[in-house]
Amino acid sequence: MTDTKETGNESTTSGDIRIGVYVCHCGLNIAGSVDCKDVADFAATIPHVVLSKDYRYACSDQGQELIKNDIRENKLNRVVVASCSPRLHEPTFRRACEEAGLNKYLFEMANIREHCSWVHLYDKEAATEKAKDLVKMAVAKAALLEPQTESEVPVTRKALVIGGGVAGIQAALDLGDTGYQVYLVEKEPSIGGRMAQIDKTFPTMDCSICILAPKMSDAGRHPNIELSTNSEVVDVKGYIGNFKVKVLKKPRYVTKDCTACGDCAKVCPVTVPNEFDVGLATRHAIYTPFAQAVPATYVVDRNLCLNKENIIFCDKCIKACERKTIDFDMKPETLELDVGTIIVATGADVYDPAALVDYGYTRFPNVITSLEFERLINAGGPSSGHLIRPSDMQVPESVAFIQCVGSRSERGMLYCSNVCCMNTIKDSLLIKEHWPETKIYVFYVDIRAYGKGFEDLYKRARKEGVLFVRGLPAEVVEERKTRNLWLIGENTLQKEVYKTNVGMVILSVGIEPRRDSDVIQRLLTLSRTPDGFFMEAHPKLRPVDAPTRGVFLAGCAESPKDIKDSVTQASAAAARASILMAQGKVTAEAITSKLIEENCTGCGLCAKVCPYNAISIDKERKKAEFIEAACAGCGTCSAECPFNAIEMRHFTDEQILGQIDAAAEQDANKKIVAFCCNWCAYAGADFAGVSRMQYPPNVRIIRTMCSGRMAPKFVEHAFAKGAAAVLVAGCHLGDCHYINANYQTQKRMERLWKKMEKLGLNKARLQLAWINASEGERLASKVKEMQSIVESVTSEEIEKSKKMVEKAG
Amino acid sequence: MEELEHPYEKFLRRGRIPHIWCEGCGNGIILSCFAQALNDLNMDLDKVVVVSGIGCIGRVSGYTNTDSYHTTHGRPIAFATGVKLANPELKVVVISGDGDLFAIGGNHFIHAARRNMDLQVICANNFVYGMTGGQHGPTTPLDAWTTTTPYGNIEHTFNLVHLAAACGAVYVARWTALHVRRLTESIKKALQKEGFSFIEVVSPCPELFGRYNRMETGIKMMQWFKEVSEVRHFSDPAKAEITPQKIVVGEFVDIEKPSYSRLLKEMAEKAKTQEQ
Amino acid sequence: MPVRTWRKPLDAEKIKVPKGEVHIIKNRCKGCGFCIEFCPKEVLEESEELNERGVHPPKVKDESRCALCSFCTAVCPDFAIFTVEKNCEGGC
Amino acid sequence: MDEGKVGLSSRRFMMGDIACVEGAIAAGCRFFAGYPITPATEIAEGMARRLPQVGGVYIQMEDEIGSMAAIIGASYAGVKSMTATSGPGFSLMMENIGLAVMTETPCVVVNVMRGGPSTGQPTMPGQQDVMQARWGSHGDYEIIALAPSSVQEMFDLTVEAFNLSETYRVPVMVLADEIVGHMWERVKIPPTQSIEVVNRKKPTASTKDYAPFKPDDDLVPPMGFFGEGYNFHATGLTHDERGHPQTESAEAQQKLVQRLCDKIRKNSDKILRVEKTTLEDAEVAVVAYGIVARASLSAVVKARAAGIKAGLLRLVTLWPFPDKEVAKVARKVKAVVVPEMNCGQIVREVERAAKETSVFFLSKLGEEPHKPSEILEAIRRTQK
Repeated sequence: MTDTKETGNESTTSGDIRIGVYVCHCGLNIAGSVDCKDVADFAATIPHVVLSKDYRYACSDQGQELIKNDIRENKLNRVVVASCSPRLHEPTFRRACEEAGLNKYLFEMANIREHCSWVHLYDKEAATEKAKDLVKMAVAKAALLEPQTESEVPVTRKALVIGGGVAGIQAALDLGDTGYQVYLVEKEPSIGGRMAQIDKTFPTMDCSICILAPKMSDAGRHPNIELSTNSEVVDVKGYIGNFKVKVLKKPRYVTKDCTACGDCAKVCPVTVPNEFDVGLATRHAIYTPFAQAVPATYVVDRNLCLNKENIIFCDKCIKACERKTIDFDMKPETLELDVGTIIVATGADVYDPAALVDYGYTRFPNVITSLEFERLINAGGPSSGHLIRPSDMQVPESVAFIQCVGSRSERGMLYCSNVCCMNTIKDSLLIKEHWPETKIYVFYVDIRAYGKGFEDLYKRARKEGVLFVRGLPAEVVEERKTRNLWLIGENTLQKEVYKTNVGMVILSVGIEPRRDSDVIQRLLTLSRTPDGFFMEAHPKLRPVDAPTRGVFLAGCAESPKDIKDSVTQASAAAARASILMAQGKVTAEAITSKLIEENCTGCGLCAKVCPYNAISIDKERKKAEFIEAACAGCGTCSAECPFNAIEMRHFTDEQILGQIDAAAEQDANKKIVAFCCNWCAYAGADFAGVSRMQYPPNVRIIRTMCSGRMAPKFVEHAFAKGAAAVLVAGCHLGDCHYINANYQTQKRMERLWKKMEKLGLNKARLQLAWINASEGERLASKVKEMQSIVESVTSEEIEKSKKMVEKAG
Repeated sequence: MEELEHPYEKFLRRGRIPHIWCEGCGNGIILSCFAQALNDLNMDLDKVVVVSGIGCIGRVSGYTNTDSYHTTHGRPIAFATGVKLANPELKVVVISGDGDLFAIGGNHFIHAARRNMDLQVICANNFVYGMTGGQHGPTTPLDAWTTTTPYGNIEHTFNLVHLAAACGAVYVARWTALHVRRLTESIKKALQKEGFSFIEVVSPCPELFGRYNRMETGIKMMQWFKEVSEVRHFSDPAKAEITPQKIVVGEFVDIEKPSYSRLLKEMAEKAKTQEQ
Repeated sequence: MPVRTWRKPLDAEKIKVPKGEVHIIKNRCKGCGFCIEFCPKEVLEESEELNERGVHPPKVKDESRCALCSFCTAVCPDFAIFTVEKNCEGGC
Repeated sequence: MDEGKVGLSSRRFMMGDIACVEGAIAAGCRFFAGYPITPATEIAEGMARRLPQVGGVYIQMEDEIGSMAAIIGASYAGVKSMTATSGPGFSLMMENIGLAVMTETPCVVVNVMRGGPSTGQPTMPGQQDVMQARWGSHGDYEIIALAPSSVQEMFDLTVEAFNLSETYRVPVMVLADEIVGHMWERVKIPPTQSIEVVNRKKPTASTKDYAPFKPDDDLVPPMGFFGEGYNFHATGLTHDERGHPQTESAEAQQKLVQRLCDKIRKNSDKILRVEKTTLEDAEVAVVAYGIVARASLSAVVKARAAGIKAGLLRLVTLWPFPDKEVAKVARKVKAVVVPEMNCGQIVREVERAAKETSVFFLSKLGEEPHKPSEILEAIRRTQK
């Protein structure tokens, strides 16, 4: 068992330590439930604190000025601000310190808003006490802080755009036009995405493909854009400015010389419903997805094709191809790309309404989805633009749109899919345009026509006689003979039941996250919001940045949006990426691990656990060797080292132990000491705060970059200091921001539990939780759950554990 | 049904089918692919001569509805050389076995290839001497069992495509009897090529090779081809192995080089002007 | 594009895929079974009957599956099987 | 093939091997496949020079096996073809000489005989291959062999050989020897048009009905060429008239092999040629061939001068063997002398034909043939 004496304090800075503490009111956000004055007064009593103030808005210019002046006038060499989450304003205050000539790593924050005032709204006393603790912990750490220097790394002036929908195309074109080399990677055989499937766009009613096709071909032949269709990103290594990306380019089995004459498809004996036409038309095993596809080159679907392995059973297409462009021996290639920035524009899927049994989709032929509608109404579509009932190929006299299918409902997705209302209004007008006599009903919950020109379109639809009925039908019933459909439900405006008979029902289906989102999420260590879309770095201030530096989001991958918003966001993402590439360099991680040579025995444990292979062992010298540039700063090596031979910059053992001591100073036996990783658990706690989720005030969260930093000795130290319980929380396994460092966390936890068992301690006092940035609820409930444990722990038990843990150490 | 004629009938000598080859033998497939190739190229059968040597596949010349000659053991290439030089209009195709072409006839093969004689040589490689009852030959895999290698074969094999390439063939390919489409395409390519082309067809002999080597049926041998064959076009023929675990197939050589006939013609022109 | 495709395509009638008609010259068959084994559409199976050579020639299991790829024709060492395009005027 | 310049100045001093070349060209030979070997090499060299001039093809094969195969191929493609060799090469050719016999292929094989067995004496003359020429290939068959004894005959008999092979669809051998081959003499080459050249019979049947091995009354089948649309098959296996293999039928074997022999035997009167000198009243006859016949002639002349009634029977055709002629002579004389440059080969045939008449064999091996004196001595001895 270790305690601070043994590890020694040699690493703290010499000379007297002068800390300034600033307690922020954040208007009433903090002051509402925390007595900031009281906290400030308390702070003044903590050793090394030479000055302590409370202030209305510390982040305001005046606030920052105040701090700067104090640094200068009072020779402060450490600054602690107790306010919001460091994930929000740490950069702000760090800058202020720097401007005042103080190394920004000598600044520390106490998160008394997200982690305190917002989650203990109704217990000012407890909240204030907790705030004091948090400040005390911050000061403890601050006293041990050391200046750090940030080195600069170059940014490769090339970008990767994942996804060739309209967002990806726009981003690629913008970057290409700016003069950067762009790799546009698309999973499907053609770029174009969902927009290519849509007939007209709202509110302007342009032909969708007509405005998209030119962009597609621009992207196709842009000198700066290297297009890879039928391709998938399979591996991403490296860091901002220096990503190493592997792209698997699946073979088309047709060479570039293909003239897209289509002779091959004519003779292909295999047919299957065409995905592009949502199964309303047929394609062959060799095909081109749609007329305007880019590239136009045909592609063979080897899963369907009769030719398996390297045996050619059927050679019809080969024979039919005059230019001899079909080559079944094409092999998949792996492209290795060096890029500085990555734009994720992977798009979305459409909701499958078969789940909503009452609406009869897949049971009744004349119930179609809005996407099927787009193909039907499209002049190039399977019915050459005739809106026909699949049952009898007749134009229906009446149709009904059902809104929010899969959206805003417990039975589908909770969120609003954003585009369905306007899409339906557009569709209704298209019907009116071609078949003015058609009776059109729209069953809705609310009509959301919030965008530019949307309301006009809505009005037009009403004027044209489209009937808007509030209240979704409870069920759709088919009339056997006519295959017509009855919609039964309640008109919630007129408070009366309706029973409407139509020839065709169109389900206005919602947008859902791509079912394979987890792949990109893992590769780029992204987070997802509860609705499953990729999470932005900040919902307001960094809406197109991903949490991972150098990665940006565009289009429906981030949230459901219409074409205009997708294009807007794409250009924004391109601009953000351009900034990095224009600068050509970026400051590298200063928070890295450092070897203390004299302690190192060259045992190699650190090298084993390093996710970045940044550590190698010099067999002769029996010493570890660090490749600093490759280190990402998770600190799992430091946690693993049995000889205290690795110091984790800015998260040293002493600093963390200091925070534990501070947290445990009073009524440790009632407290939970929590170690949260910066990217998931800590952010999750922030999210709980933002969502004002209330939970017991007795948890003290210590931030580490990764849960992998959590050394067993920290937990033992917490128990030795009498803590009632300890919580360790990190990213979900597989989601680790540091590839797989959190697997080490799990191993260490298991060892600790075993040890506790051996010592006859209640294992339940040590808890492990995987919490991602959007799972505030999970964190809140975890703390609640642990509350009961805390209460059950007797003082004898605490004493026992103190001794035993110490002995064991 | 029966009144319909088999599409390849016109390429087969009337009344000679069924042929003498065993159940599951690949020779018939080679003949069938050859017929398909003639058909696709719409060749004038009167201008095609099929020459074969001795061995099971040697009988092939008797089944093609063209001028054909069934020579002595190992000599088809030498005979074909005479035919081709005597009447350059003729497409002279040699179809014979591995033993015929590469053991007893090896000398003729390497020299015809060296001369870039305008011949198409198709070799049915079944790893043994079939006609005489399954003795080992120049292509019998190491350790394989045959009637004359009762303790396993201790002779290393010829890599036929490597040999052909080294000797200067302008077109060299190897397929198995299961790769019928590709084989047909290769035969077509060869027929249109000027100079010496060589196609090796790894062909099942369940009766006399398979049975001794745990592949009693044609299907088992063809399954083996299917599982282990690997297309590697224009890879180094020296590395184009045939082992139980891997059969490298594909086109290995496709180059242009003046053929013997062409050079002969040019030389004759010279000679005429230099008469005494 | 992961989409549910459950309908009979509207153009299902229009798309004409040539249908095969299998012809077997039974008495030429030596029973190697290549045609049965390697038919990519599993159209054939071994028949019960014995031919003149005392082997079981293949018989058609499900001709509607035949895609007219003619692999059987090419792979048959005995010129005993071939396919022709089915006349589908009367529908198939 | 297009006719180039064929006829040369009517009289010329040349080497035997070259006379052979000119004879072949004159006879219409337009394909030569061979392999260098002493003392026949000059024929290959001559062909390499002359054939291109007359639109023919010379190819030097990888060995004599290939050479023989190639001339069979060329012949089937419709071109008169020939090869030339000596003992060792002749042995290699035996395999495909059998094939030529079996597939009734017109072609000419020149063997400029040297001292054997095996490599023997490459630069020395010999007559040791005459039996091999007859029996060398396996199986039963008949061939034709001619033995030139002068440079003029190297020309004439080469022409003759082609004519015979074309007539009977059989390989014909010119059994020269090193001396005749390398000897220089004046040769009279008649103008092209006056040289009688025979070409093989062409089928009269339609291409469809053509049976490549169906003989006419002379037992010789007309011959179609590859590329003329007959699409026929030929094989070294026993075959029927259509050329299809008949590997089990005794009848087919009987019919085919018998005919292959009969087409020569039954036509031997038309084939055979001998030359008689002072045999009318002779009591002693010398039977000789090739270069030895030259010495024999002067021996006979000397004998006559010495009052011995001697005569010479020179065998121009060695195979089929002129039994009748020999028997006729033997019946009239008391003794027959047979000088040969071997240990006794043709002498066996002579003895067989001569019946009771006593036959004296005079062997000579090595660098030179019998001297006239030696043969005269032998003639004298028969008188005692």
